[in-house]
Amino acid sequence: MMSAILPDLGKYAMPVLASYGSGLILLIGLVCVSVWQGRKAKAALDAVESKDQSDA
Amino acid sequence: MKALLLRDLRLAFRAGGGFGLGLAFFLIVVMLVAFAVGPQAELLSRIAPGVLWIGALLACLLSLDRLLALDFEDGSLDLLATAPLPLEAALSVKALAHWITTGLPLVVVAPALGVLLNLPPQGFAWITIALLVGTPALSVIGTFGAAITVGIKRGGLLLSLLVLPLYVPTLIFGAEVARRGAQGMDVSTPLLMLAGITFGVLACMPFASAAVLRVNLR
Amino acid sequence: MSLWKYANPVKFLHLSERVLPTLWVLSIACVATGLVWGFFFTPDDFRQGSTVKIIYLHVPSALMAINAWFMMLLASLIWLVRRHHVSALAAKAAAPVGVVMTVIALVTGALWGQPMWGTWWAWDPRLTSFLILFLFYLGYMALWAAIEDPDSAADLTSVLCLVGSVFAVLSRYAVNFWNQGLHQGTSIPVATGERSVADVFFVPLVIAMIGFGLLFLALVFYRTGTEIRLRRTKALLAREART
Amino acid sequence: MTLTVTDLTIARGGLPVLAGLSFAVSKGQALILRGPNGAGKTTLLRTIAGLQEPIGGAISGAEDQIAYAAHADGLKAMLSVRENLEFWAEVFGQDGVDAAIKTFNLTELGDRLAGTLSAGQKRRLGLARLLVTGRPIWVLDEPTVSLDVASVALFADAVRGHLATGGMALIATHIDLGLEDAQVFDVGPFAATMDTPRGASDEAFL
Repeated sequence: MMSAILPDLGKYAMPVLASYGSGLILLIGLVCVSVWQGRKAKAALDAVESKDQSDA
Repeated sequence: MKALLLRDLRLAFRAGGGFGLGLAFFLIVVMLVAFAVGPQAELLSRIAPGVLWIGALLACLLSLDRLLALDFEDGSLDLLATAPLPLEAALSVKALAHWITTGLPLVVVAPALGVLLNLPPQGFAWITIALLVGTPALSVIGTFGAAITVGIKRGGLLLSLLVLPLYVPTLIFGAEVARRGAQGMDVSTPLLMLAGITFGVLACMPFASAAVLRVNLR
Repeated sequence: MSLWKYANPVKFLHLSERVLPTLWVLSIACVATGLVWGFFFTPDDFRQGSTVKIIYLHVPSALMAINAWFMMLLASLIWLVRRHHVSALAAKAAAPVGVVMTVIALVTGALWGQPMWGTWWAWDPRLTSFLILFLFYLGYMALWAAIEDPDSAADLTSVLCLVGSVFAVLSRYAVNFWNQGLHQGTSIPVATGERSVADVFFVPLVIAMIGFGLLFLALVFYRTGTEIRLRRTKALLAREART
Repeated sequence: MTLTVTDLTIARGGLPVLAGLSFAVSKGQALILRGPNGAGKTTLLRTIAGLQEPIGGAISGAEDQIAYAAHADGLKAMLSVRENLEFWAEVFGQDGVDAAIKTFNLTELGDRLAGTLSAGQKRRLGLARLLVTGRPIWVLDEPTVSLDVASVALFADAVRGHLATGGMALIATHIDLGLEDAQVFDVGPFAATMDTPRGASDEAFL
């Protein structure tokens, strides 16, 4: 079933798939963590700024 | 400068146990390695140069976090920074004091521990020379690490993380001198590189150390 | 002179808001194209079999692992000389990206090494250098995390980056020397980018490399923006506490 | 020779604390700094001592002229009273250790380890250090902490002696030292306000 999608990797299927798997997981993880941190920072800043405005 | 050197040495002897602690640690490392890898003389003699270098590295690291932290806590560093002595010179002197209390004793006893590790006879001179040339660099680089982490609470672990990678070139060339010497090979290239690193570090590192210390004092 | 105006945090945020969408799309498109092309549409190497496909992850990530450190070095120098806050924060933002790139390079290297050399890890000079680079990244990030005052942290990490760069180069030579000294003449077939790579492998590899470069840029832009916002939040709160 | 501070703005932790400070101290004069806790007196003294950079304004006449003493005395517990002083005397290229010991009434404690002294005795030793620096400008941060009345008088005498020989003193303190013609400078009115401009690193992000 898998062979329909994946090319024939021969006897080296494990290392190749593991490489792509781990590489992609790390990359996607990095992007997700960055975006999550960015969102959090933005929200925190917005909260402080809006409080600033209501004070002034 | 002499005053600072004498003070640091005197303090090391009165409070820190002087040469004793570093040496005891060095001995224990060597002994534990022997226990860990087994008593085969042939194997021990092959790894002896490396073990002695690792022991020197760790013994040096052990006392680094107290090198500046004590002076920082009691305010001496603030006062030294306002004294006529340039901070670069003060840090060089402190590194020298550190080397005299930890590096130099290790150089002296390394041959004795070489016996425990079945170091081949022709290796004794070279391990001593390698340590003599290389350990000053360990103290000077360590002073930089101590200066960068001086304001940080529980900076000891961070200090190791920062300093140990900086020790890599010294370790590689130093151990290579000792290993080649033990095998009766030509040591001139690694010895020159080791001396080059030590002199380069002696000349440049105090400026970096003083720069980071000034940042930490402000 | 005009480039320096983006050293102002607000201007930088505006700039990054303008270019980031394009950068994200381009970089993800390039990475995806390079990897999909490499994975599905390249032939196996006659000697290395399908493991050659690992190159599309391994080489670009290794490239960016080193370039990220260069970028941090440059940014640190700019901070030390010109005191532009954005520069210091950009260096801080780049470090985690560099770490991930280094880890990808190491992991894929190990996975590639296992079938080719028969071992997960060999103390090959190049691999060893990456391990050392990884430690430098960790130390650099740990130092950022340990220091409270942002200006002191920027100063200290910048000096560390400078000193670390010198020692990284020294280590590279030392490691070369060390391994050669140990086993004379053993050469491990590490694929070194274009030199040994035929054209069929070359085009997707270049696309992947460009993609990783763009992705690095996008991440650094985005993360620098995050750092600026965090810093601004802190500054606003501190001002509030004062009044 | 005069210590002149012109339009000085100083920051602590990236935020300006004092702004627009100007004063001058000339030979034989003492200046007492007053102000509530957290006003920035310590920061001001550290800036004048050269331990941190001001974010605006100028300090002249301070270079290599200053003996600084702060909350921490920089004493080594494992050195004797005399050894502590001898060390600093040598660092500053001076002698006069005996005179300093006598001035602060430490003669009987000369050979005791500094670590065994009481807090007040330590303080006296820390202040005796000023005498062996040979520096004309004393910059002192709360010098009388943990001193008893008699010791404060000793200290005031030492300051008077220093001023009489053409020295200067800049002292942050809350108590009255009984220095006859010392000027008093209140830093309170110079507290940095919301619109204190420039320099502090947070500024770039506001």
